[in-house]
Amino acid sequence: MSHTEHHITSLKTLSIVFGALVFLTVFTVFTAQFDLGAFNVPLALAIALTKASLVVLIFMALIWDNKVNAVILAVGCLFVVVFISFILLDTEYRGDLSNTFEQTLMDERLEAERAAMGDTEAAESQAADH
Amino acid sequence: MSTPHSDQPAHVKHYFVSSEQQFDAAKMGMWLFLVTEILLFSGMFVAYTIYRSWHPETWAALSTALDWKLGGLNTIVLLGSSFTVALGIHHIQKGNKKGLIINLILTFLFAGVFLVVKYFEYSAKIEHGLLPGAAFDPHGISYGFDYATYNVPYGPQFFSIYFVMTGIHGFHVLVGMGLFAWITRKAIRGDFSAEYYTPVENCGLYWHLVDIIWIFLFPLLYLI
Amino acid sequence: MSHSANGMVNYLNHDKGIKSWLFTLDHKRIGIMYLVAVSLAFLAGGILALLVRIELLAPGETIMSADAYNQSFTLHAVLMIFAFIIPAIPAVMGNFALPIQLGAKDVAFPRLNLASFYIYLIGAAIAMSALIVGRIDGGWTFYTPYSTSIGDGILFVTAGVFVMGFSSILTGLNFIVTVHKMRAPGLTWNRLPLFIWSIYATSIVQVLATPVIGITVLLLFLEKAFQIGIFDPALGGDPVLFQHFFWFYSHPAVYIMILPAFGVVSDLMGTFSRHQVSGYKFVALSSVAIAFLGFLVWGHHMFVSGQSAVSSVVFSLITYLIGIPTGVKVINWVQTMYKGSVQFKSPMLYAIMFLFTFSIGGFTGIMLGVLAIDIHLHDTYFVVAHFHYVMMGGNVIAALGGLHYWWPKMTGKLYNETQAKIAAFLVFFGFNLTFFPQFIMGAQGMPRRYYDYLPQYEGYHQLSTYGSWVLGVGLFLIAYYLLVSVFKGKKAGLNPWGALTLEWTHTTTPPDHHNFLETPVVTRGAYDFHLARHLFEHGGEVTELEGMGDGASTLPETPATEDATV
Amino acid sequence: MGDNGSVWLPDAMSTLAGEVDALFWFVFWASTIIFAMVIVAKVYFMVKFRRTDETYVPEPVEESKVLEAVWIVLPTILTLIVFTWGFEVFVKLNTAPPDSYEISVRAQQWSWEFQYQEGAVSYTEMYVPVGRPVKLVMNSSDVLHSFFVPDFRIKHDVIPNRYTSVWFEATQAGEYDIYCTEYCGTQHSGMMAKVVAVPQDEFNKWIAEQSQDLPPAELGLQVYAQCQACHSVDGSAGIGPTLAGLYGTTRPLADGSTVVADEDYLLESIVNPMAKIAEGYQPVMPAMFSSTLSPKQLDGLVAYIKTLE
Repeated sequence: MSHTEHHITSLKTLSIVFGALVFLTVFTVFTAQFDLGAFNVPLALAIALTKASLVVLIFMALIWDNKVNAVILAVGCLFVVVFISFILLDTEYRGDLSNTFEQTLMDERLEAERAAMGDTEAAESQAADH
Repeated sequence: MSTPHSDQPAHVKHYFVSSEQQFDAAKMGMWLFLVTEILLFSGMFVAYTIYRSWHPETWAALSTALDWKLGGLNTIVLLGSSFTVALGIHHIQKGNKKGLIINLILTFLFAGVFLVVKYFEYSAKIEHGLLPGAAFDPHGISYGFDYATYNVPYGPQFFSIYFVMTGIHGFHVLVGMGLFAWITRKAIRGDFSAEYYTPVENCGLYWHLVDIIWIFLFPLLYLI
Repeated sequence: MSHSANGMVNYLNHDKGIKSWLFTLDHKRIGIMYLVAVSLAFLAGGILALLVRIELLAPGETIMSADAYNQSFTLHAVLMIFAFIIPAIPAVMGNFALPIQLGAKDVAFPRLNLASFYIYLIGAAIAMSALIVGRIDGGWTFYTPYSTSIGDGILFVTAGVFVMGFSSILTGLNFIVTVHKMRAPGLTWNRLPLFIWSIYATSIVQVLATPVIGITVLLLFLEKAFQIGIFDPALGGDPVLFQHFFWFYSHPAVYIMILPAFGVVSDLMGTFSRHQVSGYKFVALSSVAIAFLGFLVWGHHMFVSGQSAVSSVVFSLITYLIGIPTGVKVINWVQTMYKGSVQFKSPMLYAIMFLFTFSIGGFTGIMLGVLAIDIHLHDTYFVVAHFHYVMMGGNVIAALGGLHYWWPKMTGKLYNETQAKIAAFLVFFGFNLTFFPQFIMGAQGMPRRYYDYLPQYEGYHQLSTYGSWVLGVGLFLIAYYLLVSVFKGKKAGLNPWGALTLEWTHTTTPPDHHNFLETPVVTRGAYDFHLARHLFEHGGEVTELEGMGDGASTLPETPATEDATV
Repeated sequence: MGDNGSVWLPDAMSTLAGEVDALFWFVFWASTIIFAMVIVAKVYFMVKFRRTDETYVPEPVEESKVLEAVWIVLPTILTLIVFTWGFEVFVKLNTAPPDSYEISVRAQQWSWEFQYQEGAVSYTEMYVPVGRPVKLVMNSSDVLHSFFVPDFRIKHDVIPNRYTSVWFEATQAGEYDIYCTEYCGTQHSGMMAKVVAVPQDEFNKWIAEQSQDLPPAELGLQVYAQCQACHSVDGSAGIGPTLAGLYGTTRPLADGSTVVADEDYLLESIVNPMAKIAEGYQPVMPAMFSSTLSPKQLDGLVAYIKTLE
């Protein structure tokens, strides 16, 4: 019945982490105002990952917890990555041999419609989207 | 049924050797449960990734249809509730029952605020026909903005994913509120102490996970 | 004539009445309740299978319409997979034997355990209610857009599968924690019975994969109810994406079905050869490795589905990574008999049968994993035969072995060994007669899920149908003598097989309500028969307990009643 | 079984079927030999080490590292060979030669439609020239189907909203079965057709004939191939009502009313099957059929039904 093993996180640590989380939220909203091209998604994800890690490690006290629990979480996350990446392996490479066509019929039709609409009109409607 | 060992405190079930074993087992069980939750949500993240990579222009166009101010507010609210849960556990670890109760109630309230904000978000979407799948029919003008411009190809998929993701998440928030109502009652009854607070700890873990899911949903849906 | 005959209080008679069963938290009683439930599911699924086979006796309509046939094979699959095979070994034998083999008094979360059982029942009931609501056909795979184009029954089946999934998740979670946290002193990881290792590996798959079928059927449900357009091509969705979702669970689910069988067979081979299981560490760890690798191969179900060629190639390659350790396991089991002392009691007959049928299932699996050959064999009877050789020839045969092995411990009664041997022969003969012809007709081109077929396949179909009758007779014979044994069987001894795991060496038959009076201390591995010579000095059946448990209190003078039996 | 089939495999009638078969036999015999070795060892151990002395407890056996290495390395090499070989044939099966003759295949519940470049359309028989690669570009108008010709060892799913394709080159003239191998509903097992492989000149002749104008009733007979799974023309009951003697009669409907089966009614029932449900039948007929038919074909179909006495 020893409680010495139960780590008690200090109020100070908790407050700092909360402050950091709020700051990161503001920061991610701030960076989203700028179009960084290819970096938009990685940056937003990196900030989200940092926030999630803070919650997991400090709020959920995983850093002081039994290592088995950390392994469980890691395995869970690993399989999410497997899930996503293996499906991307399909969806991104469809049509690599001639047995499957890359484009769907719907997309072909949309493209045809866009072409029929004429270039100027298409440009106008795109401008209206933004 | 239970025949507790005479040298064990009352909360220890007869089939455990010690309070420590019981606590560890419960916590490990909870982490395993959290992993199942992560994998449950992973399906939606996969759908998100695939459709985003197929139709990036739709995603770019429609993320502006979501109100980042409300989403951001909800993010802060949920972070706050995570903070209060952590504070509650801190207090009960030190034997401060009153601190625990106050923080549990605060958490419950934050969760309520989250759902109220969500309600306003949903009703605005429903009003203008920003609905999943076959029901997708953007229309109406509000603040001089014509919603019909959101009628882009694969818009239905975007809103399907938006509603299913936030819907499942909202359901988890609702369940969380139920859990906090339950443990607040137990806490007021005086069930918890510095020796025994396993349910608080486990509900807290669940709540943090709900928070983490939102931490990802917010930028993915509202910002980028 | 019941358990009072041995004068002992045990888990079956310490408390009486229907309530003491329905609200029990005892893992052993929950195991028995699962046994009853999954047996009923197996009976229902089996009867459907027999009907399907009779329909296929001749081309054209034989006994039922096309719609009835399509629903029959679908319901057969849904019942057998979700309501029978997945819970069969883990929930029945895992619940009964795992905590005792660990030297624990119960699983880590007994209340959750009982909840899992009721969740399972509710899920099965919801799925069955689909029958009333409307037509359910299309097989257990629910491929879109067909599944969303039929009636509302699909809503109920998916809801039922979703709910049953929770039962599976909670059982797996419970077992993982139990194995980690509740082992008896001295029971180190490398002394664990291989049954525990396999159930542990199974539980990992249950916890990681089952949530994905949850979200998949949820999305399917929403697709049907609200047309959300994720999977439905008419709305711009992608039906192949559904297949990815589905197989991300359903391929690992194959390992939920087969890994426990590996565990049972390991225990049987070790015990009845009275010999260390060859390559213990390899068999143990490869189960866990297979559990993880099982997640990386789902795309081999989709070689002709329209997925990209590069993913087909990757999935095919990884498929072999699983095939090799599985093959080595079979060699290990055979090698266990080498220089052992092999006894052919009925459980062992099933283990030997397993090596035969499962090997065929494995080799044909390799064949199907070859990209070019799969194009020809995909969705033909070759696939049907392959997975029946793995699922039935693997899981069901092993489950029957396990049932015969633990039956005396569960009920305290011995079944008729002669009848058991006859039944084992009938099952073996009937099984092979049913499914082997299907390999040939499948390779000849006979597609699966066909109500009607061209005359050139008739001979094979007839053989297969006759085989199903033999198989049915064998299975009914088993049900018959097991039920008879409950009422008229001879009293079982403490350890009739001379096994070394704790349920045989440290507890009475049937076990005490709390399993052990004192926590056992383990001093040797599960198959270290040479370290337990003293137990075998008087012959094959061990009649003394080695440790705690034999001091179980005698039954008070209450008259014996029968309600405590199964 | 034809001239070059075997117990296990049907006739090999395309240029690539032989390559698939060679791989099949390699895996088959390798598996059979290893399987036989395992079973022989098993039976030998069962006999040799059966229990004779109830008190005997054998010693553990020292495990041989060399043996273990052998049965890990050997299967690994074998499977790698099989994988590479399978990969090569897979690529060939999936890559149509550039000069292929192209046919559009459209699948629907529960029939196939074959459209040729020259404008001809056929339903139950797909005519192809022998000795020339044929590429099928396939699409489904409702649910998933799968195009399977066992004699050619080809199969590919047919998907709505997306084109998939297979190719083959028939080596001999003859008729070869086409199956649907992806479950697609009640008449899934009836969704069959035939490949009719004929020499190139005969094929040209056939195409020329098909492209001519047909009298409406004969055109209707062709279109009827899509209906035959459910609607008989000999008076026997099916999923749907028989078409024999239908024209001009008074039909009872599911809602209790009646209607005279005139041309308008027939056309409406084809174009909008849910409008009037005949008594005693389920409302299961897809509206999909008519969406792909030209007005000329629809008229032809009605004309054909009128001829049925």
